[in-house]
Amino acid sequence: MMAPDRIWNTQAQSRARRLARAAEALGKSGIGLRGKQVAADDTVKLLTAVLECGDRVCLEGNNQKQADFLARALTQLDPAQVHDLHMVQSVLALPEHLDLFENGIASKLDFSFSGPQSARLAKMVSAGRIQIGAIHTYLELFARYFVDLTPRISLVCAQAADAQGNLFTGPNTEDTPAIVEATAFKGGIVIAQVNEMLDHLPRVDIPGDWVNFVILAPKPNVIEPLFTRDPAQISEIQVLMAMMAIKGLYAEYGVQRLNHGIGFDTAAIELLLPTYAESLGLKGKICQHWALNPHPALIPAIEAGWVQSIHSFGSELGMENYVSARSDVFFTGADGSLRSNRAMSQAAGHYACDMFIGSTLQIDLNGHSSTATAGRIAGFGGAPNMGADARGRRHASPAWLKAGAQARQGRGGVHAMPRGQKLVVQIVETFREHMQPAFVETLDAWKLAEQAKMEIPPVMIYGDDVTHILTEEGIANLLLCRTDEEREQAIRGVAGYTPVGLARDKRMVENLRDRGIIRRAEDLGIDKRQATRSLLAARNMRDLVRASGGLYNPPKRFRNW
Amino acid sequence: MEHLKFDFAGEHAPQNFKAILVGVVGSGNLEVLMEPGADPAHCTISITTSARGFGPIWEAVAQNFHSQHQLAGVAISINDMGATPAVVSLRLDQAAASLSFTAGPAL
Amino acid sequence: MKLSFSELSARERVAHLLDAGSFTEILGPAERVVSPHLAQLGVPFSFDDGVVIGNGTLWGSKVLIAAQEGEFMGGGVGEVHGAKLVGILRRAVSTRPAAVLVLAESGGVRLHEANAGLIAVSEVMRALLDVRAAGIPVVMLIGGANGCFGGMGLIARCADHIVMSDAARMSMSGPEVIESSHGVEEYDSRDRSLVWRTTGGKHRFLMGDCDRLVEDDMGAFRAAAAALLGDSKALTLEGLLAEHAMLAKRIECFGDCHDALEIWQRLGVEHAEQVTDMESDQMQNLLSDNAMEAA
Amino acid sequence: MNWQTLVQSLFGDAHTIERKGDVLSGTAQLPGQQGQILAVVGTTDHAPIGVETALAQAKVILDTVQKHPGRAILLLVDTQGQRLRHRDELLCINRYMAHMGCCVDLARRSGHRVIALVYDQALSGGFITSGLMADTCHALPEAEIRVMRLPAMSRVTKISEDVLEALSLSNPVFAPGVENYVAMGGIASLWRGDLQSGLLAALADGNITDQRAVLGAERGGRKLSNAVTQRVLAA
Repeated sequence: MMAPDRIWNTQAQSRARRLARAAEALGKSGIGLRGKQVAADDTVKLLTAVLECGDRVCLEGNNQKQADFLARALTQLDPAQVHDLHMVQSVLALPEHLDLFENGIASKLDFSFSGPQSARLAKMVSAGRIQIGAIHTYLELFARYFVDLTPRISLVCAQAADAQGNLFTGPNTEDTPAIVEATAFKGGIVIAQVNEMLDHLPRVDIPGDWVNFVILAPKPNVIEPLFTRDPAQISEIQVLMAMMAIKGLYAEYGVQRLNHGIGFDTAAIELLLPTYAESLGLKGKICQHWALNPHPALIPAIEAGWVQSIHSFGSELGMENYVSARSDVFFTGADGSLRSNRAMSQAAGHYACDMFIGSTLQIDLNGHSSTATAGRIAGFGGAPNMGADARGRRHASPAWLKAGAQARQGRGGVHAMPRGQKLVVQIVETFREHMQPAFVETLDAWKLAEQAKMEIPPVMIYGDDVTHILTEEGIANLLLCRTDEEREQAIRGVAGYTPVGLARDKRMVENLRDRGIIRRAEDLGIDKRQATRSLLAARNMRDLVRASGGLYNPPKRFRNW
Repeated sequence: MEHLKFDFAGEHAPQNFKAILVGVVGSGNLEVLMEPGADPAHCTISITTSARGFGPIWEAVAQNFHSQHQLAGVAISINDMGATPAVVSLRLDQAAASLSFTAGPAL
Repeated sequence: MKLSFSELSARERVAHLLDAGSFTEILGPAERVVSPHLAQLGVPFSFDDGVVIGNGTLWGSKVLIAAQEGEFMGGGVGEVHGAKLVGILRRAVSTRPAAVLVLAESGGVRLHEANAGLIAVSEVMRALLDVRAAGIPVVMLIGGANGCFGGMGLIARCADHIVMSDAARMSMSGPEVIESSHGVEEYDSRDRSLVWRTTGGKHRFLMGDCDRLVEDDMGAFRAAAAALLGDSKALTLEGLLAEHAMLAKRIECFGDCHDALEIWQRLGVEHAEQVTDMESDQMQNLLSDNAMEAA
Repeated sequence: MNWQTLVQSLFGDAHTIERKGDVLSGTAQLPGQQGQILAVVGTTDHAPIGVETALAQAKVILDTVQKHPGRAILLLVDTQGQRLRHRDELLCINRYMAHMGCCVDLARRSGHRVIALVYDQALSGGFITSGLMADTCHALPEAEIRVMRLPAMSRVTKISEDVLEALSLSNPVFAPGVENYVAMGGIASLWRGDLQSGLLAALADGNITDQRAVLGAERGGRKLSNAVTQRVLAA
């Protein structure tokens, strides 16, 4: 039976109350509210007026752009008035993101990635200053914005706004649409910081009636060039591994649709497309469609006509003019600039790509891999979305079908049904810096789970999703392994001189090699002595600028000429 | 810093060669000096490395190199600044590749 | 096919700079003339102590050559390294080559043997000036990614000629050192563009601190070095008085500038803001003959 | 020792040495050598050597060469090294300092005896193109000569201070200290007590070639330098 006096629009009423409080508070300041625009000096006043204790707040912390001004303002609230906020945000990048908890303003956190703040986060968790709900993948967190983690207040970041509150996010749209949509349509309040107020926006990325307040920030928002890899730092070993990837995987499976990780290993692959891959006659046969940020390292391949389309999670500083001038390849607005969208690109990477290839810090004997290390709670961002077989996928492609066939070959029962599989490749040197082995008996993730009292160890890519492990010693094709023992020896067989690698069963490894489960450079017909940096289509940042015809404008920290 | 020395009995003696140097003693890199050795039937590998405690790995790398090339009458000296085994193997192979044999394995 | 100077090791640079096969090394790695000090400090030595010296020919002319390895100890000058440089320079006085070519890539004095390095740098300077006094040109070729700093920056400016690429830098103190002593506002060492604008080949070329600006290409360095063979500039009172007047005028004209860009503008470079992205061949005729006068 | 005390004990009142900024310059009458005049140039107050300081010193030397052929020159060294400023780098400070070094060299080659004295401290770059370019360089026993202090060196080289400290007792090659520079031949002698006799002895030594590596070998502080150079010459 329905209670007769139940009120069904409490959220809308709450929003109305909060907006009324804001109007009153800002009215008293003498500057007031001009349309939706709030003076920067009144930000703390505005936040105090609209927030209530225990609110779920989404503070736009992206992989790249940061609502840094709003983050700072939030830390200035009086914890006696506003406390126990529940923060939901994809990335904890700024010190302010944690100051909130230290200051007693927030107490609970749901997030995806905390790269630069991971050590401090771990300390604060063990000191009981932060209660973590869960660590998500990006797509998973966005999904929960629409289920049970819907923000009451969202603090977002855009390039420009007009008087109506329409937002122009510029090339770095990133998370903004997902956040605003979840908030605006569920009784929430959206506050945006912008770098400029314009009469006419170049384009509208977020409609004004989804936005409640706009603040012109005193300084442009913080944004990091996270995907720029200086080719000067690519080693000969990485060139060798890139050659093996191209010949042993890309060509082998005919991979046309893919996502790359952000390390130097994959940058090396990008830079070998117009040289080594071209020499193998692979142009047009691989690497035409990408879910990828505008990686500067891909410029030579794009210029050489390798790439048909790239959809991006976010942009990359310095790539603005280049992207605009290559609108056949990138997704751009009528204004010419990139339209990125992290949620859409994560979905694209998960469902529409045949391969993910990226690096990791540790791989165990089951092929589970993780970047988690003791003393740091970092999360994985989007890698698990890319690096997981899309179980819901139903369309076929040659690469997907071939991987699926290898996994199912000779198996009956439930595995007899024809089905494809995503290629999920971990590319690692057997030793990282300071001779840290990439192959381990036990992932540090277990220790971290114990330290931080997590319910499950933080695994980036589960072993049963990993199809290949590529090291300088060779490629292990886990699709072809039929027993746990084979799988273990296949992994040991490419683990080089790490303790895991040295403990291999040599006879069994040779047997796996005979069966093509392990393939060495020489098995692929690759002469290691050819693996020199001269194969790279660009050997430094300046070469990338040259390749772009001067359109790429790298940030000054990369301009060593 | 650590000094290591390995000695293997080998089969293939390169013909009258002069000292060969490959690589550079830089961070994560090493230099490999290959010279005619005193013992015509052996290959020695002497290593000075900045990193301590990796003896077993060096031994495995050296052994692997030797089992592939079976050099004799060769003295190899290495100065290492924290190179990974992959880089060490690469430099050893590069040095061996510049040897010539009148009879012996095709490298 | 172009061959990047900065990508190569010192030994490879020597091989590609000189006539093919003409190089004979002196105190090569097999002689093991190494630093005894590094081992004491637990640091591996290098068989050539980070500098390759010897003789060879360039376009058929006899030359002496020295090349520093920037990857080993940052090209730092230690006791043996410095003594090898002194030796090759003194050898020039007796053997009279068409030039001594110094491929400098160094952060200056090697800290691990700092006292010896400091004295050695001055010994190299004196030996170099002896070579000049003997009428033999000393040509500095600066193209390595680590640049030419500290004591080597001083040595470079004692030579007859300097050839640089715009990938290279030449100066005295590293930007990190300046930043750590006077703060990031004084000199932001992470702003590579600023660092290169301040000390890189282009600025040095526009100011006349290097004589030739070439591409980061062995062939270009080789051609530039060859063109300078036998071109000795005697160090005279008149010469130093002129140098002195020029240096004083430089302070007068540019001493109040805070950025290379201002200097280039004052020198009358059109579109000075585009200079950093220019290729070396576009740089050759940017200045009028009396640019400094005009400034 | 401050420069006034130094100058007083070297020349009494028979000098015109003045300080302008950090730069000292003037002339002095040699003790006991009736009529013989010495040009004096140097720095004080641990001067950082910037473009102006280098140029001012070079000017004194050039003037001496131009107007007073043969007049001996005394360089007084007290410097914290090169000036660490962006502006100096922009102006190519190494060219200014090298110019100073070349002027000293020219003076020597033109028949001027050039003697240097480290009377307070001498650090890295500032020292190379002044004191170390003289015919001979001397020091007061209480002077300090170094490139870098051990704690800083420990940070840069990542070698523990204890190790550096212990090694510095047996090896003069890296640790600060005027004795180390004597042992390595970089400092020809220490002037103790009667400074005038130190100066006169230095001026009387007629050798104009660079003997520091030989001296370093003889004194045992720098065993390899001269031997290596000789091997290059003999090759």
